[in-house]
Amino acid sequence: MYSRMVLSRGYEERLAAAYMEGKTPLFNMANGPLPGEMHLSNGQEPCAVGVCAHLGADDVITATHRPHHIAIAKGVDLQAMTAEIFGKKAGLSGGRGGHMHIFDPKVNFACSGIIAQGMGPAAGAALARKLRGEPGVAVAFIGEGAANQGAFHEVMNIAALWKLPFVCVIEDNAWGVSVAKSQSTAVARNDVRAAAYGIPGVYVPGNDPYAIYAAAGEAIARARAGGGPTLIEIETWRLAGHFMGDVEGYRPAGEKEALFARDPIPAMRQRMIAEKTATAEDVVALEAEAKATLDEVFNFARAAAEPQPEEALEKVFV
Amino acid sequence: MYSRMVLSRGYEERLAAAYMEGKTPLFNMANGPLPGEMHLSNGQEPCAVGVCAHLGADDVITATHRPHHIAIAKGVDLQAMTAEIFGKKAGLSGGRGGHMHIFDPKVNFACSGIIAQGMGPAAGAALARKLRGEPGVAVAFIGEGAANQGAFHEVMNIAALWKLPFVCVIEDNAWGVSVAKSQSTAVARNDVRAAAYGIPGVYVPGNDPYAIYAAAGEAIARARAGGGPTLIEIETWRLAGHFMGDVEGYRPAGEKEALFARDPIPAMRQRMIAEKTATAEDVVALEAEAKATLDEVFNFARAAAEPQPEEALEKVFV
Amino acid sequence: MAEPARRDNRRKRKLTIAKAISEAIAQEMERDSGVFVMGEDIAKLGGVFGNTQGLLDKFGPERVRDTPISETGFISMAVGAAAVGMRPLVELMFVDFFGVCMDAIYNLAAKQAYFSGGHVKCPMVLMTSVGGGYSDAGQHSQCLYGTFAHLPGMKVVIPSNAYDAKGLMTAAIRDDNPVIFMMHKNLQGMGWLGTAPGAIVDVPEDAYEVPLGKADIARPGKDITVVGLGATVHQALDAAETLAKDGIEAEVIDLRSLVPLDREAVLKSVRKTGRLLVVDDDYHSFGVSGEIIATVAEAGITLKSPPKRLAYPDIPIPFARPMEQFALPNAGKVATLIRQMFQE
Amino acid sequence: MAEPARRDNRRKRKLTIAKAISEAIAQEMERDSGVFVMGEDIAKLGGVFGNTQGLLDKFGPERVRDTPISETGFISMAVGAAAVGMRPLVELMFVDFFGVCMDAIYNLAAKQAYFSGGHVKCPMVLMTSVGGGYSDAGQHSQCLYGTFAHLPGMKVVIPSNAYDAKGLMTAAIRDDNPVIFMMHKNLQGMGWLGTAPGAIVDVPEDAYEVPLGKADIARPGKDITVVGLGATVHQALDAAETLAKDGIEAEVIDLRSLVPLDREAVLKSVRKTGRLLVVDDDYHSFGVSGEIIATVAEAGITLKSPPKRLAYPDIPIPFARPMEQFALPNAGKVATLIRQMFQE
Ligand SMILES: Cc1ncc(C[n+]2csc(CCOP(=O)(O)OP(=O)(O)O)c2C)c(N)n1
Ligand SMILES: Cc1ncc(C[n+]2csc(CCOP(=O)(O)OP(=O)(O)O)c2C)c(N)n1
Ligand SMILES: [Mg+2]
Ligand SMILES: [Mg+2]
Repeated sequence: MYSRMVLSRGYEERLAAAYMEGKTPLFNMANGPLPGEMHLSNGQEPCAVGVCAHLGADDVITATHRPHHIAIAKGVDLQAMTAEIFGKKAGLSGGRGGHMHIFDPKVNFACSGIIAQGMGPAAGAALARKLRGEPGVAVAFIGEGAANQGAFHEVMNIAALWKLPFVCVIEDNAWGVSVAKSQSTAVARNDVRAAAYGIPGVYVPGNDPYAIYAAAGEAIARARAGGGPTLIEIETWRLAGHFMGDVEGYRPAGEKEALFARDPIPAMRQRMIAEKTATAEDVVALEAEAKATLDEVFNFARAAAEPQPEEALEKVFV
Repeated sequence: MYSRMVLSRGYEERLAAAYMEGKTPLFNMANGPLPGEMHLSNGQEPCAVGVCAHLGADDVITATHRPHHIAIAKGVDLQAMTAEIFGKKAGLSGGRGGHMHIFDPKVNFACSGIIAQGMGPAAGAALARKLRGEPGVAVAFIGEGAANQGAFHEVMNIAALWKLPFVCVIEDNAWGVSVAKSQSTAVARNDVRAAAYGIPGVYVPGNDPYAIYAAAGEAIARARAGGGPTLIEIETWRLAGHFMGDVEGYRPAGEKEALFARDPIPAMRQRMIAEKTATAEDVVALEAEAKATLDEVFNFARAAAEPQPEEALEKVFV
Repeated sequence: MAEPARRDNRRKRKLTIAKAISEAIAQEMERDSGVFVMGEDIAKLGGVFGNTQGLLDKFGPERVRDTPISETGFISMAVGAAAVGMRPLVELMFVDFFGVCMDAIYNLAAKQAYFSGGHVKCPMVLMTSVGGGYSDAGQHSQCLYGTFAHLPGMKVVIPSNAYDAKGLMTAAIRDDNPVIFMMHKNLQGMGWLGTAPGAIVDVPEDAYEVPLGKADIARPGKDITVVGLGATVHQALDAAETLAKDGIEAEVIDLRSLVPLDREAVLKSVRKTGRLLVVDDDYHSFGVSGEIIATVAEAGITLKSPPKRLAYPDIPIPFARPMEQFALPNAGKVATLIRQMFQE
Repeated sequence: MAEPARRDNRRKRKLTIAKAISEAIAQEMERDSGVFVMGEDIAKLGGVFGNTQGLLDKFGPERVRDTPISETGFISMAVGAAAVGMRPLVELMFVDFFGVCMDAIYNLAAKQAYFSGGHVKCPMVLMTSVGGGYSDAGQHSQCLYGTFAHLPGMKVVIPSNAYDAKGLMTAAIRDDNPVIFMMHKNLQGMGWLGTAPGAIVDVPEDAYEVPLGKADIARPGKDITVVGLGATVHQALDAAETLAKDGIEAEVIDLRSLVPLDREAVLKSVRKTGRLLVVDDDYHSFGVSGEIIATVAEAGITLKSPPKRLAYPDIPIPFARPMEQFALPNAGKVATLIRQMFQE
């Protein structure tokens, strides 16, 4: 888990740096090697690794507009994903999707740019597994803001009604763009909404990878055993703006500093060393490994060829 | 309450008879003085009268595709409504709406043919009352099937978040067309879904006008007092098919007979007489009065003029 | 699989579109265990418009699933099932309800292949009913052809008769792309609604495909091209019958699908006849009728008189019979308009 | 209120469209206490595209309301508020999200007046952002003009510059009908996105109306009519500038609204020029470009060369810059196409 968290953090640091190329001094989203919106997930890595540690390639994940940490935890092909984010022909989708549309069928990962849109596809994959008598669960990751979208409700009800091997994981980073959870959600915690579907609901405070791992393990085991869905809400922290370029004037003073002080990556490093599940040397080695991987990945993506313009016309129908 | 129930029942009996004109021996929905779909509400009258007894003309109601009982309880202009259902120029909307689109702004009544569509307009009217500092509550009636539609969830959350003077009344008649509640809804009772919005939820069993009156009174008083929304689910009985022409092959044997045996209108009559809140003569007089009203209403609607064809082009924009 | 023998060569067995569709689905369900069906009232009831009659008994409740009234839910679930290799059919009871679930259709199903660079497919068929004429008012009578055809990534099919319906449905189920299958209530063959007699035709028992994207010349003629789809094909055919007595030979083209659109068939016919009328019961502006006329105009074909369209006016659909009938196209109006075109 | 003084006669004060819109809203909120605003990130943030900047401070959180991510919820609530006499503005952040809430728009807001026989109105403005070009991929870059314009009961407005934006917005808020107000991201004037310079123009401080349904001749010319809307108006103007050097005088028509559609303005221009090109960054088929061409064809105007359109191809919008730019119209492509038309 730690290594994936470090990989994800390092990945986004490089992405952020590349994103800003060509965008200074004047920030124009259309410029640079990485145009368009860029939603970073730094701070939210524990959610991804704690859940994905229980999943194999056959298990299905749908993620959101903020997908990198989950993709990395799920084992998406990092070179092809990065090439995609750079809009290259070697990208997972040949550059058609970009950072909000990462599809890697080899590990059954998909994401999308519409709030709560992934709920259905995940539950549908769970239904497919059930109809075919195959093992495998499906997990939909959404944000806390997405729990107020109609699709959330419709899919939760069907998944519960049909007892699908499905888990909904809500990453509660307290914000939906500039709107605080308390301004968007009539209840303090979304796990209570499980009662509306007669399924277990769990709240995991503290952005703690160990606690997330435990809660997700239970839910996924229940799903695998035919016990139906679980709704998990995880307290997590969005250390970045909503997207790059967001000046975050809506955040209360001091909030970000407080969150950075509780950054889950150093916290996990400390705990591992304290509990002797890893030595300081192990950690350094892991970090070096991540760096080497990232060097390779970004070199590949940058060097990769651009798509031909006319390829835009392909793959509309298959 | 009883008189409105009797009026509603009698109203629909006449409507049903008129609907079948021109449709026998071969049932073709396009024929007769009342073409199109026809959804009857017989059996569900207690829900309408128990709630509407607490409402004035300024209070807002949105109803569903099955609107007659609620319209009658809310005091919609019965002549103009009937003319509308007969597609006449004197109808509430000049014949443009028909039985699923009854709008009477004088008593703030509206309904629609899309499941759960009325949730938002009712909550929006509640918001308007609040913004203007006006008294007045808004009630959305929906079916138990509609509680699985996304709009239900979105509006409940906003109404609760903004503490609107809003009540959602679910008429649980156990069926959504041919699909039983247990086949559509992951929980046995929708009142538990109130927990998802941090508001009170109430279940009223037995299709009992007295119990409905009590529960609705509490909810509406709370809404008027600024206490925010309530979710009420009422057990009720659809004595007719989903729409006229429905052969109801999906109903378990004996279900309808059992429901007719518990028809709420004779039950209330008995109770009134037993509790001496009305005499047998009162009841007979009420029933005669209803009959006289209905004679007048149906004579008016039948005699009223058809709209000119070209009027179809008017009122798209106002 | 090629289109089988010509119409006149078919085994004699008249079916309604509803029966033809349910037969096509049943045959594909037998052939491919990945095919399954979801929708409101499609199991026990067999579908409000009969498309799934008998399927529950044959295939059981796992593969024939009644759903809650949660269109976004079950349609987006179908996309997810399709992504992992199933071939779901879903039913949107009336097309008018698209507004509660369009994201799942146009932004999810229709773009899955593209966003994934073709690596994740969406072999899903969405069946829906369209059209009015029986006083079901403005939220239950729309066609919305233009709405679906305008948005890329989904095929849009509209059968006008039971033969085409079965063959197109078979092709749609086997297609690896999302297909919106729009069935007109005036043609469906439900006892409780009137049905244009021309929709009930002989249908072979064996499975066959009618290819998506090939228009049909429903009636050949040399004097004017009348383009229709679904119900308006029959109006055009009836009008052509009448006009033939006046010596006007109308060629009637049944588009059969809007995506892909067989522009070539239209152009070829108009090049021959020199005249064009489009008949469409969807809204007039920014829709099918405009697209067909524009296609002909762009081709620079010299016409004998300006092209015309008879479409549903840009108004919601009124309930009252006199108003609705006034607004709808019909054979009489088609014939009148064509006569006018010959006087210009 | 009449349209004020001609452009060249305006008080000099250049505004972006975003500023012009927020000014129009603020003035109407002052004028009419029934006007209020709801949407995602429209209060504290002032709108992702700046349409509501400053309103929260001026009018407070009761009348400027951030909503949950529940588009069906708050848009249908706006309809209910409008029904009882309020004049809500709501923002759908990107038009691409219409799929989660279209029922509230096209089946509820757009039909309330009709279904009620005109007795219940829906004076609501739905603001939304459209367009791509900055690599925001297929769920954040669409125009969808045709989708909205096809469905009856709502007006559809697309401003191309700040002067029009303010006047059209003022007219929209005062209109008793639902108005969909589509603002192109390439014109909006947000610092973090490029903006066509022609969109930032002088804007009077006082409130004024630009009537809905009147096209604007953005540039007069005698040789060809180029019809555009929103961003493509500026592409057409730039192309016209280039072509003028070759002696081709293009007349550029800015539609300003699709519903009502000023067909007369187009016809009048084409009657004069004898040539027509439509430039549209919405999808090609079954949309705006087809409707405009059909309108001219139906009128039976004899053209010097077949009408043409330059529209977005029928494909989802790709992320990678070379692909997206390949698919989008631009001034260079407009000029090239026009030159070709003069060689035919
Ligand atoms: C249906 C829809 N509405 C609005 C948006 C715009 N939008 C993108 S991200 C976002 C906030 C999402 O908040 P949350 O679900 O908490 O996820 P987070 O960004 O915090 O990860 C919004 C409103 C969208 N993409 N889709
Ligand atoms: C969005 C939408 N989906 C489906 C329908 C078709 N439909 C009409 S009534 C109905 C059943 C409604 O059940 P319920 O909400 O329980 O109301 P009831 O008919 O029992 O009064 C359905 C599915 C519709 N009108 N709108
Ligand atoms: Mg969030
Ligand atoms: Mg019901």
